Amino acid sequence: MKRVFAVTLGILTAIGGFVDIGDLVANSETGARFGMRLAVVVVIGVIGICVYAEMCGRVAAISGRPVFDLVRERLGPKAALANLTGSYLVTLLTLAAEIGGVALAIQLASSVSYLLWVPVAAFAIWVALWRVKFETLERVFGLVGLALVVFVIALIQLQPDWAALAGDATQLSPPDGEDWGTYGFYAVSLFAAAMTPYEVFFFSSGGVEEGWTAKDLLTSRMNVFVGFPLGGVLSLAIMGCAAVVYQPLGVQVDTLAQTALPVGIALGKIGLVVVILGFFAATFGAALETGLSSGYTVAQYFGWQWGKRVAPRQATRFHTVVIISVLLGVALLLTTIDPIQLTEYSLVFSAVVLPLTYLPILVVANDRAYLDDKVNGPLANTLGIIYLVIIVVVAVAAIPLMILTGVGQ
Amino acid sequence: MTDQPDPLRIDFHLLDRQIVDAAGEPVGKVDDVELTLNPATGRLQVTALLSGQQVLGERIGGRLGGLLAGIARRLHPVEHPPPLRIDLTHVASIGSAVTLTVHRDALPTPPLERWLGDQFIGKIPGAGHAGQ
Amino acid sequence: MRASDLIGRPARRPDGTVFGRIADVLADREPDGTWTVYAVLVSNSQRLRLFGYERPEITGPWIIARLASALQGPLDEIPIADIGLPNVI
Amino acid sequence: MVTTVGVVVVWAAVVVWSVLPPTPEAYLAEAVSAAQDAVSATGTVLLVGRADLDDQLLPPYTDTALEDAQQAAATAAQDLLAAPVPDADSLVVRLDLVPLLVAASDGITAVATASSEGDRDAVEAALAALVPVRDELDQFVQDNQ
Repeated sequence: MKRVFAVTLGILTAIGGFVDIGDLVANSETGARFGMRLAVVVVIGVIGICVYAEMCGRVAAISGRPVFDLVRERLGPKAALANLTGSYLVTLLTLAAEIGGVALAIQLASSVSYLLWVPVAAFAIWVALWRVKFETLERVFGLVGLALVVFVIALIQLQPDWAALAGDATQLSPPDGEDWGTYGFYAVSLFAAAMTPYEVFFFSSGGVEEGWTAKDLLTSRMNVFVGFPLGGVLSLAIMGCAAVVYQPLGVQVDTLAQTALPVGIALGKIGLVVVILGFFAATFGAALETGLSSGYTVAQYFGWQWGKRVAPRQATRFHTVVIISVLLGVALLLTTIDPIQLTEYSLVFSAVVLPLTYLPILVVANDRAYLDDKVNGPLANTLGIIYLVIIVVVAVAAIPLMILTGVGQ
Repeated sequence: MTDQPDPLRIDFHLLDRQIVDAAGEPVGKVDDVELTLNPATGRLQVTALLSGQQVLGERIGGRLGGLLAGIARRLHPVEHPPPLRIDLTHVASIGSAVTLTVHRDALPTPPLERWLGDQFIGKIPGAGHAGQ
Repeated sequence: MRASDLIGRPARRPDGTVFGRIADVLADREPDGTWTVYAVLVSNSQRLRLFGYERPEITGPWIIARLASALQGPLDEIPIADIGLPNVI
Repeated sequence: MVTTVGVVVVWAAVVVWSVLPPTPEAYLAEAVSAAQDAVSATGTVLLVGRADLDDQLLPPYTDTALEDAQQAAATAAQDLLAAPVPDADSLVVRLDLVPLLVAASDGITAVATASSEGDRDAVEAALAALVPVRDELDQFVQDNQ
């Protein structure tokens, strides 16, 4: 059990990247429209986030420096401020979406409109951020979020033609009726979601919150190599379920209820209960991840005291940023904007944010003044460079693809 | 100071590094560094670390820096607040962070942190306890 | 005087002529524990933030090291005595 | 200065673009998109309705899923009704498609109403009536893609 608890930080971090509210629906939508033809992007994303999360976990364990600290240190105040602005907006949009996601999950269980649940959900999230110990948060929401494994069981129960699914996964082109632009757009947004910057902010800051030292390098690596692949598997299972149930009918997916339906069809009422519980835990966990990350980035840029190891009274600026972010998120949702669409728009900022976040990590992970003999080996550097190139390509392609395809419509 | 780089590169080793106190708790960023011309020797000495959003705004300069310094000034309850100045003699080591020999309680609390503590965060139930 | 009065500013000779930009300021520790500035690093490039690749502690990844040094150009270490200091005390 | 001019130019271009009269191609694309949304809504309702008849779902979930679909179908019909018609060919498209969209919306509402009243026979009948509507909409999408 202790082993399981040790990797909950990685699991919770991965939930925010792979199965938060935007991704729950986007994975399902991708499966419904493209079958498994974009599965490879999820795999590429899992490897990419593993490479960089491993680096920043190592830096956090050995030098005690979380990611945004390094961003400011290595890029200087101006470029880091540009990154801070973009990262904060991505994080804020996602936080708003997750608050809406928690409310949508409750709607599925109560049939009362999600808008009425938004203030309740936001308050509950804030109380957790204010009062509950970091380890408790990651354990509860990391583990309950694993209820989403029900998608894997549902996929097996649906008895798909596995050979056809696998064959589909090797086709790197859009199916009939879809064009390359939309295919590209979904590829870019799946990749950007997998590598979304608040994952590394949260993961490295979480390592510092847990008091990692050089002795915890193994813990850090276990978190990375268990958490993110698990997130990727959930993501693929959701995609697979939608591909089996929806693609033959030509149905496109854009609601959370549609994402859950294959589980209901395969496993009945109990499955449905489990999947709604999983939605709740995953969106709540992602809300905690983004809520804390909004405070982490701002506080680390300015060098303020941050985190949940100390009483709020000791980190008043950090907690103020968190509270303001939650309130802004609620305000955004009460305009009745669709929470599920929100995270797609955060793609706009990835052009600035992705390169300016991952480049400093790669540079510092090579510096002996920080890591002594634990600097990157040839494998980490080769993968690091390959992914940096992919990140730059994705960052450059994101905005034109968004405009060209009308956000994938 | 025991642990120190040689030579000390002010931009690389000091500017934008995290300052932590003797217990490792964050104090601020090195937003600028004070240099003093020693009148006796005529040589330039590194004398103190400066920290605070206003110092940072002045360093960034231009419209952006002005904006940052302006916001910092407006958020301060006192007019013309002095920057947090940490004499280099209080620095224990310069590594991935700049570590001080003193505890953060011995340094003046940043005015915004204190004001938020008194007027906002401190008034919410449970502000005095870490999570459970 | 603040470090930002030197770093990122034009490097001048004592007579005032500009010959580059100051990229970093180097200091040495005296026996009495104080730090004395002895030199500045001067670059011809406009890109001012060094990634740290001018130090021996970091060499990789090779391609970023090459890019960084190509962008920043050659760095000259100029004794502080040969630099005209700005007029701010 | 250059940035400001650039922003103004881009903004002006977007405004001009958005008020240009629609082309027949753009109208057809909008029609296909509305039809696709209605296919998705009817398809989802058929799945939800059958699973509900098999007693596999929970009432609050079924309500929410059907409500989402009602909303989506109604929006698709409204969007096409509101779109200006550029030429006679587009009018033919509109006259073909609008009745189907309305039928989809009505059919979904019938399923939702029957389901909320717990009337299994009415649900079954409403689902059966929805199938040909879905098929026709799907045919429209296939023909015009």
